[in-house]
Amino acid sequence: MTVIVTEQSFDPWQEIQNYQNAANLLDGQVGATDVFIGTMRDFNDGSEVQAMTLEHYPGMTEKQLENSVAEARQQWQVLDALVIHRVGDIFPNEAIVLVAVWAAHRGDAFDACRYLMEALKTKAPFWKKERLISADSRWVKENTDGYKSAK
Amino acid sequence: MTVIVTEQSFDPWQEIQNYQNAANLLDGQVGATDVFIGTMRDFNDGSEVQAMTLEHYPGMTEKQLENSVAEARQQWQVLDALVIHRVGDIFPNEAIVLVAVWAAHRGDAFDACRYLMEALKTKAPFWKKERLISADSRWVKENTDGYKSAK
Amino acid sequence: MSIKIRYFASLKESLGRSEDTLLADGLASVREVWQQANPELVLPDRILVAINQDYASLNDQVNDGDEVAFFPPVTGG
Amino acid sequence: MSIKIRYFASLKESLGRSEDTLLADGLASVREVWQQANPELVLPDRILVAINQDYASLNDQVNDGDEVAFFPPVTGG
Repeated sequence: MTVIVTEQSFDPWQEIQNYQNAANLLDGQVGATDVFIGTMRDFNDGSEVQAMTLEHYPGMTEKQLENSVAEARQQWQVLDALVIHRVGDIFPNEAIVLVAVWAAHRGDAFDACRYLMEALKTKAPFWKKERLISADSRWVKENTDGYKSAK
Repeated sequence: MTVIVTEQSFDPWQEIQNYQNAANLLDGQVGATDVFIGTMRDFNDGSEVQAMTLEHYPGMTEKQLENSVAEARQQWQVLDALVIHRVGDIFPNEAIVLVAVWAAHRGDAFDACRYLMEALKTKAPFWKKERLISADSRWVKENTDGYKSAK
Repeated sequence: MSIKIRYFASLKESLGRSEDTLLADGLASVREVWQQANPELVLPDRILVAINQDYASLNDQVNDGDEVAFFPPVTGG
Repeated sequence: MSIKIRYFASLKESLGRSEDTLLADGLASVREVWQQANPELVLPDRILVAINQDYASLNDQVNDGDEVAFFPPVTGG
Protein backbone atom coordinates (compact mmCIF):
# COMPACT_ATOMS: atom_id res chain seq x y z
CA MET A 1 0.00 0.00 0.00
CA THR A 2 1.69 3.18 -1.16
CA VAL A 3 0.68 6.84 -1.20
CA ILE A 4 2.80 9.35 -3.12
CA VAL A 5 2.36 13.13 -3.40
CA THR A 6 4.69 14.55 -6.02
CA GLU A 7 5.60 17.73 -7.86
CA GLN A 8 6.95 15.68 -10.76
CA SER A 9 4.81 14.87 -13.76
CA PHE A 10 4.34 11.12 -14.09
CA ASP A 11 3.34 8.55 -16.70
CA PRO A 12 0.53 6.65 -15.00
CA TRP A 13 0.91 3.44 -17.03
CA GLN A 14 4.64 3.32 -16.38
CA GLU A 15 4.11 3.91 -12.67
CA ILE A 16 1.65 1.04 -12.46
CA GLN A 17 3.99 -1.32 -14.26
CA ASN A 18 6.94 -0.32 -12.10
CA TYR A 19 4.92 -0.74 -8.93
CA GLN A 20 3.46 -4.04 -10.00
CA ASN A 21 6.92 -5.38 -10.84
CA ALA A 22 8.64 -4.04 -7.73
CA ALA A 23 5.94 -5.38 -5.42
CA ASN A 24 6.01 -8.68 -7.29
CA LEU A 25 2.27 -8.42 -7.43
CA LEU A 26 1.64 -10.89 -10.20
CA ASP A 27 2.17 -14.03 -8.17
CA GLY A 28 -0.98 -15.87 -9.18
CA GLN A 29 -3.27 -14.22 -6.62
CA VAL A 30 -4.37 -11.11 -8.50
CA GLY A 31 -7.48 -11.68 -10.59
CA ALA A 32 -8.66 -8.08 -10.87
CA THR A 33 -7.00 -4.69 -11.15
CA ASP A 34 -8.94 -1.45 -11.35
CA VAL A 35 -7.11 1.76 -12.19
CA PHE A 36 -8.46 5.28 -12.27
CA ILE A 37 -6.51 8.12 -13.86
CA GLY A 38 -7.58 11.73 -13.54
CA THR A 39 -6.09 13.99 -16.20
CA MET A 40 -6.21 17.73 -16.62
CA ARG A 41 -8.72 19.01 -19.18
CA ASP A 42 -8.24 22.25 -21.09
CA PHE A 43 -11.81 23.35 -20.48
CA ASN A 44 -13.70 23.59 -17.20
CA ASP A 45 -16.86 25.24 -16.03
CA GLY A 46 -17.29 27.23 -19.23
CA SER A 47 -13.72 28.49 -19.65
CA GLU A 48 -10.56 27.46 -21.46
CA VAL A 49 -7.86 26.58 -18.97
CA GLN A 50 -4.17 26.77 -19.79
CA ALA A 51 -2.64 25.57 -16.54
CA MET A 52 -3.44 24.73 -12.97
CA THR A 53 -1.63 25.00 -9.67
CA LEU A 54 -2.39 22.38 -7.06
CA GLU A 55 -1.79 23.46 -3.50
CA HIS A 56 -1.95 21.01 -0.64
CA TYR A 57 -1.38 20.64 3.11
CA PRO A 58 1.81 18.60 3.38
CA GLY A 59 1.52 15.97 6.04
CA MET A 60 -2.26 16.09 6.34
CA THR A 61 -2.59 15.06 2.70
CA GLU A 62 -0.59 11.88 3.17
CA LYS A 63 -2.32 11.15 6.49
CA GLN A 64 -5.80 11.46 4.98
CA LEU A 65 -4.90 9.35 1.96
CA GLU A 66 -3.42 6.65 4.16
CA ASN A 67 -6.55 6.69 6.32
CA SER A 68 -8.69 6.22 3.21
CA VAL A 69 -6.57 3.29 2.05
CA ALA A 70 -6.92 1.70 5.50
CA GLU A 71 -10.70 2.21 5.39
CA ALA A 72 -10.89 0.60 1.95
CA ARG A 73 -8.94 -2.41 3.19
CA GLN A 74 -11.39 -2.83 6.06
CA GLN A 75 -14.32 -2.93 3.68
CA TRP A 76 -12.97 -4.95 0.76
CA GLN A 77 -10.50 -7.73 0.06
CA VAL A 78 -7.62 -5.68 -1.33
CA LEU A 79 -4.24 -7.22 -2.13
CA ASP A 80 -2.47 -3.92 -2.81
CA ALA A 81 -3.19 -0.28 -3.64
CA LEU A 82 -1.25 2.63 -5.09
CA VAL A 83 -2.26 6.29 -4.92
CA ILE A 84 -0.25 9.02 -6.66
CA HIS A 85 -1.30 12.69 -6.69
CA ARG A 86 0.40 15.64 -8.36
CA VAL A 87 0.88 19.02 -6.72
CA GLY A 88 2.37 22.23 -8.09
CA ASP A 89 1.99 23.40 -11.69
CA ILE A 90 0.06 21.09 -14.01
CA PHE A 91 -0.76 21.41 -17.71
CA PRO A 92 -3.54 19.96 -19.87
CA ASN A 93 -3.36 16.20 -20.51
CA GLU A 94 -1.04 15.61 -17.58
CA ALA A 95 -2.06 13.06 -14.99
CA ILE A 96 -3.31 14.61 -11.75
CA VAL A 97 -4.20 11.46 -9.86
CA LEU A 98 -3.73 7.72 -10.13
CA VAL A 99 -5.54 5.17 -7.98
CA ALA A 100 -4.83 1.48 -8.59
CA VAL A 101 -6.27 -1.44 -6.64
CA TRP A 102 -5.25 -5.09 -6.98
CA ALA A 103 -7.62 -7.79 -5.70
CA ALA A 104 -8.52 -11.42 -6.26
CA HIS A 105 -12.04 -10.54 -7.43
CA ARG A 106 -13.44 -7.75 -9.55
CA GLY A 107 -16.10 -6.49 -7.14
CA ASP A 108 -13.46 -5.67 -4.54
CA ALA A 109 -11.17 -3.97 -7.08
CA PHE A 110 -13.96 -1.80 -8.54
CA ASP A 111 -15.51 -0.84 -5.21
CA ALA A 112 -12.25 -0.09 -3.42
CA CYS A 113 -10.90 1.99 -6.32
CA ARG A 114 -14.03 4.08 -6.52
CA TYR A 115 -14.18 4.47 -2.75
CA LEU A 116 -10.60 5.73 -2.74
CA MET A 117 -11.33 8.28 -5.47
CA GLU A 118 -14.44 9.61 -3.73
CA ALA A 119 -12.62 9.75 -0.39
CA LEU A 120 -9.72 11.58 -2.02
CA LYS A 121 -12.07 14.11 -3.65
CA THR A 122 -13.87 14.90 -0.39
CA LYS A 123 -11.16 14.51 2.27
CA ALA A 124 -7.64 14.98 0.94
CA PRO A 125 -6.58 18.63 1.39
CA PHE A 126 -5.76 19.63 -2.18
CA TRP A 127 -6.90 22.85 -3.85
CA LYS A 128 -6.89 23.61 -7.55
CA LYS A 129 -6.29 27.06 -8.92
CA GLU A 130 -6.91 27.42 -12.64
CA ARG A 131 -5.09 29.82 -14.96
CA LEU A 132 -7.47 30.70 -17.76
CA ILE A 133 -6.62 31.54 -21.37
CA SER A 134 -8.09 34.96 -20.61
CA ALA A 135 -5.18 35.44 -18.16
CA ASP A 136 -7.52 35.42 -15.19
CA SER A 137 -7.05 32.86 -12.49
CA ARG A 138 -9.61 31.33 -10.17
CA TRP A 139 -9.87 28.79 -7.41
CA VAL A 140 -11.99 25.77 -8.22
CA LYS A 141 -14.89 26.10 -5.80
CA GLU A 142 -15.98 22.59 -5.12
CA ASN A 143 -15.64 19.05 -6.37
CA THR A 144 -18.55 17.67 -8.35
CA ASP A 145 -20.30 14.31 -8.18
CA GLY A 146 -18.19 13.17 -11.13
CA TYR A 147 -20.69 13.50 -13.96
CA LYS A 148 -21.17 16.12 -16.63
CA SER A 149 -21.85 19.43 -14.97
CA ALA A 150 -25.21 21.06 -15.55
CA LYS A 151 -23.61 24.09 -17.20
CA MET B 1 -14.48 2.35 -29.79
CA THR B 2 -12.60 -0.87 -30.39
CA VAL B 3 -13.25 -4.51 -29.54
CA ILE B 4 -10.47 -7.07 -29.99
CA VAL B 5 -10.59 -10.85 -29.45
CA THR B 6 -7.11 -12.32 -29.66
CA GLU B 7 -5.16 -15.55 -29.19
CA GLN B 8 -2.01 -13.53 -28.49
CA SER B 9 -0.94 -12.71 -24.97
CA PHE B 10 -0.90 -8.96 -24.42
CA ASP B 11 0.58 -6.41 -22.05
CA PRO B 12 -2.47 -4.43 -20.90
CA TRP B 13 -0.59 -1.24 -19.97
CA GLN B 14 1.22 -1.19 -23.29
CA GLU B 15 -2.05 -1.75 -25.17
CA ILE B 16 -3.67 1.16 -23.39
CA GLN B 17 -0.78 3.47 -24.14
CA ASN B 18 -0.69 2.44 -27.78
CA TYR B 19 -4.42 2.91 -28.14
CA GLN B 20 -4.41 6.25 -26.38
CA ASN B 21 -1.61 7.52 -28.59
CA ALA B 22 -3.02 6.15 -31.84
CA ALA B 23 -6.49 7.57 -31.15
CA ASN B 24 -4.90 10.86 -30.08
CA LEU B 25 -7.11 10.66 -27.03
CA LEU B 26 -5.25 13.12 -24.86
CA ASP B 27 -6.47 16.26 -26.57
CA GLY B 28 -7.59 18.14 -23.48
CA GLN B 29 -11.05 16.55 -23.24
CA VAL B 30 -10.30 13.45 -21.19
CA GLY B 31 -10.56 14.05 -17.47
CA ALA B 32 -11.12 10.47 -16.34
CA THR B 33 -9.94 7.06 -17.44
CA ASP B 34 -11.03 3.85 -15.77
CA VAL B 35 -9.29 0.61 -16.66
CA PHE B 36 -10.14 -2.88 -15.51
CA ILE B 37 -7.73 -5.77 -16.05
CA GLY B 38 -8.70 -9.37 -15.38
CA THR B 39 -5.73 -11.66 -14.90
CA MET B 40 -5.54 -15.42 -14.50
CA ARG B 41 -5.09 -16.66 -10.94
CA ASP B 42 -3.34 -19.93 -10.12
CA PHE B 43 -6.05 -20.94 -7.67
CA ASN B 44 -9.79 -21.14 -8.20
CA ASP B 45 -12.70 -22.73 -6.44
CA GLY B 46 -10.47 -24.76 -4.10
CA SER B 47 -7.97 -26.06 -6.65
CA GLU B 48 -4.59 -25.09 -8.03
CA VAL B 49 -4.87 -24.24 -11.70
CA GLN B 50 -1.94 -24.50 -14.09
CA ALA B 51 -3.51 -23.31 -17.31
CA MET B 52 -6.82 -22.43 -18.89
CA THR B 53 -8.31 -22.70 -22.35
CA LEU B 54 -10.79 -20.06 -23.37
CA GLU B 55 -13.26 -21.11 -26.03
CA HIS B 56 -15.57 -18.61 -27.69
CA TYR B 57 -18.16 -18.23 -30.42
CA PRO B 58 -16.37 -16.26 -33.14
CA GLY B 59 -18.61 -13.60 -34.58
CA MET B 60 -21.16 -13.65 -31.77
CA THR B 61 -18.48 -12.65 -29.28
CA GLU B 62 -17.57 -9.50 -31.17
CA LYS B 63 -21.25 -8.73 -31.86
CA GLN B 64 -22.20 -8.98 -28.18
CA LEU B 65 -19.23 -6.91 -27.05
CA GLU B 66 -19.99 -4.21 -29.60
CA ASN B 67 -23.62 -4.18 -28.46
CA SER B 68 -22.48 -3.70 -24.87
CA VAL B 69 -20.21 -0.81 -25.85
CA ALA B 70 -23.12 0.81 -27.70
CA GLU B 71 -25.37 0.36 -24.66
CA ALA B 72 -22.75 1.94 -22.40
CA ARG B 73 -22.48 4.93 -24.74
CA GLN B 74 -26.23 5.41 -24.58
CA GLN B 75 -26.16 5.56 -20.80
CA TRP B 76 -22.98 7.52 -20.08
CA GLN B 77 -20.87 10.25 -21.63
CA VAL B 78 -18.03 8.14 -23.02
CA LEU B 79 -15.30 9.61 -25.21
CA ASP B 80 -13.74 6.28 -26.15
CA ALA B 81 -13.59 2.65 -25.04
CA LEU B 82 -11.29 -0.30 -25.65
CA VAL B 83 -12.12 -3.95 -24.92
CA ILE B 84 -9.55 -6.72 -25.41
CA HIS B 85 -10.24 -10.38 -24.54
CA ARG B 86 -7.93 -13.36 -24.81
CA VAL B 87 -8.98 -16.74 -26.19
CA GLY B 88 -7.04 -20.00 -26.48
CA ASP B 89 -4.46 -21.19 -23.95
CA ILE B 90 -3.79 -18.86 -21.02
CA PHE B 91 -1.39 -19.20 -18.09
CA PRO B 92 -1.39 -17.72 -14.59
CA ASN B 93 -0.69 -13.96 -14.36
CA GLU B 94 -1.56 -13.39 -18.00
CA ALA B 95 -4.18 -10.80 -18.81
CA ILE B 96 -7.53 -12.31 -19.81
CA VAL B 97 -9.50 -9.13 -20.32
CA LEU B 98 -8.95 -5.40 -20.54
CA VAL B 99 -11.72 -2.79 -20.46
CA ALA B 100 -10.72 0.87 -20.68
CA VAL B 101 -13.10 3.84 -20.76
CA TRP B 102 -12.14 7.46 -21.39
CA ALA B 103 -14.56 10.21 -20.34
CA ALA B 104 -14.61 13.86 -19.32
CA HIS B 105 -15.86 13.03 -15.82
CA ARG B 106 -15.10 10.23 -13.39
CA GLY B 107 -18.67 9.04 -12.75
CA ASP B 108 -19.11 8.21 -16.42
CA ALA B 109 -15.73 6.45 -16.65
CA PHE B 110 -16.33 4.32 -13.56
CA ASP B 111 -19.93 3.42 -14.38
CA ALA B 112 -19.35 2.61 -18.04
CA CYS B 113 -16.26 0.49 -17.30
CA ARG B 114 -18.08 -1.54 -14.68
CA TYR B 115 -21.13 -1.91 -16.89
CA LEU B 116 -18.96 -3.23 -19.71
CA MET B 117 -17.30 -5.78 -17.44
CA GLU B 118 -20.62 -7.04 -16.04
CA ALA B 119 -22.13 -7.20 -19.53
CA LEU B 120 -19.09 -9.08 -20.80
CA LYS B 121 -19.29 -11.58 -17.93
CA THR B 122 -22.97 -12.31 -18.51
CA LYS B 123 -23.40 -11.94 -22.28
CA ALA B 124 -20.19 -12.50 -24.23
CA PRO B 125 -19.96 -16.16 -25.32
CA PHE B 126 -16.66 -17.19 -23.74
CA TRP B 127 -16.11 -20.41 -21.79
CA LYS B 128 -13.20 -21.20 -19.52
CA LYS B 129 -11.81 -24.69 -19.11
CA GLU B 130 -9.26 -25.04 -16.34
CA ARG B 131 -6.36 -27.51 -16.31
CA LEU B 132 -5.64 -28.36 -12.70
CA ILE B 133 -2.28 -29.24 -11.15
CA SER B 134 -3.87 -32.63 -10.44
CA ALA B 135 -3.97 -33.13 -14.23
CA ASP B 136 -7.76 -33.05 -14.24
CA SER B 137 -9.55 -30.50 -16.28
CA ARG B 138 -12.94 -28.90 -15.71
CA TRP B 139 -15.23 -26.32 -17.22
CA VAL B 140 -15.85 -23.27 -15.07
CA LYS B 141 -19.56 -23.54 -14.29
CA GLU B 142 -20.71 -19.99 -13.87
CA ASN B 143 -19.45 -16.46 -13.40
CA THR B 144 -19.66 -15.05 -9.90
CA ASP B 145 -20.81 -11.67 -8.68
CA GLY B 146 -17.18 -10.56 -8.52
CA TYR B 147 -16.49 -10.86 -4.81
CA LYS B 148 -14.71 -13.50 -2.77
CA SER B 149 -16.52 -16.78 -3.26
CA ALA B 150 -18.19 -18.35 -0.26
CA LYS B 151 -15.96 -21.41 -0.48
CA MET C 1 -35.55 -25.51 -44.78
CA SER C 2 -31.91 -25.68 -43.74
CA ILE C 3 -30.70 -24.81 -40.25
CA LYS C 4 -27.09 -24.76 -39.14
CA ILE C 5 -26.73 -25.78 -35.50
CA ARG C 6 -23.68 -25.03 -33.36
CA TYR C 7 -22.71 -26.39 -29.94
CA PHE C 8 -20.06 -24.98 -27.62
CA ALA C 9 -17.95 -25.81 -24.58
CA SER C 10 -19.17 -28.58 -22.24
CA LEU C 11 -22.25 -29.17 -24.39
CA LYS C 12 -20.10 -29.72 -27.46
CA GLU C 13 -17.94 -32.17 -25.52
CA SER C 14 -20.85 -34.15 -24.13
CA LEU C 15 -22.50 -34.38 -27.56
CA GLY C 16 -19.18 -35.23 -29.20
CA ARG C 17 -19.71 -32.79 -32.08
CA SER C 18 -19.63 -29.06 -32.67
CA GLU C 19 -22.30 -28.66 -35.32
CA ASP C 20 -25.19 -30.15 -37.23
CA THR C 21 -26.92 -29.18 -40.40
CA LEU C 22 -30.62 -29.83 -40.21
CA LEU C 23 -32.69 -30.20 -43.36
CA ALA C 24 -36.35 -30.45 -42.47
CA ASP C 25 -39.65 -28.83 -43.23
CA GLY C 26 -41.95 -27.09 -40.83
CA LEU C 27 -39.51 -26.42 -38.01
CA ALA C 28 -41.23 -23.86 -35.86
CA SER C 29 -39.09 -23.07 -32.83
CA VAL C 30 -35.61 -23.35 -31.38
CA ARG C 31 -36.95 -26.10 -29.13
CA GLU C 32 -37.99 -28.15 -32.16
CA VAL C 33 -34.57 -27.65 -33.73
CA TRP C 34 -32.99 -29.23 -30.66
CA GLN C 35 -35.47 -32.11 -30.65
CA GLN C 36 -34.91 -32.88 -34.31
CA ALA C 37 -31.13 -32.78 -33.96
CA ASN C 38 -31.02 -34.64 -30.63
CA PRO C 39 -34.16 -36.79 -30.56
CA GLU C 40 -33.08 -38.83 -27.56
CA LEU C 41 -31.74 -36.00 -25.42
CA VAL C 42 -33.70 -33.72 -23.18
CA LEU C 43 -32.46 -30.15 -23.55
CA PRO C 44 -30.15 -29.55 -20.56
CA ASP C 45 -31.23 -27.09 -17.90
CA ARG C 46 -29.86 -23.57 -18.07
CA ILE C 47 -28.74 -23.92 -21.67
CA LEU C 48 -28.50 -20.65 -23.60
CA VAL C 49 -29.58 -20.27 -27.20
CA ALA C 50 -28.79 -17.83 -29.97
CA ILE C 51 -30.26 -17.31 -33.42
CA ASN C 52 -27.86 -15.71 -35.88
CA GLN C 53 -25.57 -14.71 -32.99
CA ASP C 54 -28.23 -12.91 -30.98
CA TYR C 55 -29.63 -14.35 -27.77
CA ALA C 56 -33.01 -16.01 -28.28
CA SER C 57 -35.49 -18.09 -26.32
CA LEU C 58 -36.55 -21.68 -26.92
CA ASN C 59 -39.89 -20.63 -28.29
CA ASP C 60 -38.48 -18.20 -30.82
CA GLN C 61 -39.25 -18.90 -34.46
CA VAL C 62 -36.49 -20.13 -36.77
CA ASN C 63 -36.26 -19.44 -40.47
CA ASP C 64 -34.55 -21.06 -43.42
CA GLY C 65 -30.83 -20.39 -43.36
CA ASP C 66 -30.67 -19.51 -39.66
CA GLU C 67 -27.67 -20.37 -37.51
CA VAL C 68 -28.94 -21.69 -34.16
CA ALA C 69 -26.48 -22.12 -31.29
CA PHE C 70 -26.79 -23.96 -27.97
CA PHE C 71 -24.30 -23.40 -25.16
CA PRO C 72 -23.86 -23.46 -21.36
CA PRO C 73 -23.71 -20.31 -19.20
CA VAL C 74 -20.87 -18.07 -20.34
CA THR C 75 -17.76 -17.74 -18.17
CA GLY C 76 -15.52 -15.14 -19.79
CA GLY C 77 -13.86 -12.11 -18.31
CA MET D 1 -0.65 28.13 25.54
CA SER D 2 0.78 28.22 22.02
CA ILE D 3 -1.25 27.36 18.94
CA LYS D 4 0.09 27.26 15.41
CA ILE D 5 -2.54 28.29 12.89
CA ARG D 6 -2.35 27.51 9.17
CA TYR D 7 -4.43 28.88 6.30
CA PHE D 8 -4.66 27.45 2.80
CA ALA D 9 -5.74 28.26 -0.75
CA SER D 10 -8.29 31.06 -1.25
CA LEU D 11 -8.48 31.70 2.50
CA LYS D 12 -4.72 32.16 2.69
CA GLU D 13 -4.89 34.60 -0.24
CA SER D 14 -7.73 36.64 1.19
CA LEU D 15 -6.04 36.88 4.60
CA GLY D 16 -2.70 37.65 2.98
CA ARG D 17 -0.78 35.21 5.19
CA SER D 18 -0.34 31.46 5.51
CA GLU D 19 0.11 31.11 9.25
CA ASP D 20 -0.14 32.64 12.68
CA THR D 21 1.28 31.67 16.01
CA LEU D 22 -1.15 32.39 18.80
CA LEU D 23 0.08 32.77 22.36
CA ALA D 24 -2.90 33.08 24.68
CA ASP D 25 -4.35 31.54 27.77
CA GLY D 26 -7.69 29.86 28.14
CA LEU D 27 -8.40 29.15 24.47
CA ALA D 28 -11.20 26.63 24.55
CA SER D 29 -12.29 25.83 20.99
CA VAL D 30 -11.28 26.05 17.36
CA ARG D 31 -13.83 28.84 16.99
CA GLU D 32 -12.05 30.89 19.68
CA VAL D 33 -8.72 30.31 17.94
CA TRP D 34 -10.15 31.90 14.80
CA GLN D 35 -11.63 34.82 16.72
CA GLN D 36 -8.38 35.57 18.54
CA ALA D 37 -6.33 35.38 15.34
CA ASN D 38 -8.85 37.29 13.19
CA PRO D 39 -10.82 39.49 15.59
CA GLU D 40 -12.46 41.55 12.86
CA LEU D 41 -13.38 38.70 10.54
CA VAL D 42 -16.39 36.47 10.74
CA LEU D 43 -15.39 32.88 10.01
CA PRO D 44 -16.35 32.25 6.36
CA ASP D 45 -19.16 29.81 5.60
CA ARG D 46 -18.24 26.28 4.68
CA ILE D 47 -14.71 26.58 5.98
CA LEU D 48 -13.09 23.30 7.01
CA VAL D 49 -10.92 22.92 10.08
CA ALA D 50 -8.31 20.43 11.20
CA ILE D 51 -6.48 19.91 14.48
CA ASN D 52 -3.10 18.24 14.11
CA GLN D 53 -3.99 17.22 10.54
CA ASP D 54 -7.25 15.48 11.41
CA TYR D 55 -10.61 16.99 10.53
CA ALA D 56 -12.25 18.70 13.49
CA SER D 57 -15.30 20.84 14.21
CA LEU D 58 -15.42 24.44 15.36
CA ASN D 59 -16.42 23.45 18.86
CA ASP D 60 -13.59 20.97 19.33
CA GLN D 61 -11.18 21.66 22.17
CA VAL D 62 -7.65 22.82 21.38
CA ASN D 63 -4.59 22.10 23.50
CA ASP D 64 -1.19 23.66 23.96
CA GLY D 65 1.05 22.90 20.99
CA ASP D 66 -1.80 22.05 18.61
CA GLU D 67 -1.63 22.90 14.92
CA VAL D 68 -5.02 24.26 13.85
CA ALA D 69 -5.77 24.66 10.13
CA PHE D 70 -8.53 26.54 8.31
CA PHE D 71 -9.24 25.97 4.64
CA PRO D 72 -11.96 26.05 1.96
CA PRO D 73 -13.64 22.90 0.53
CA VAL D 74 -11.02 20.60 -0.98
CA THR D 75 -10.83 20.25 -4.77
CA GLY D 76 -8.22 17.57 -5.51
CA GLY D 77 -8.42 14.52 -7.72
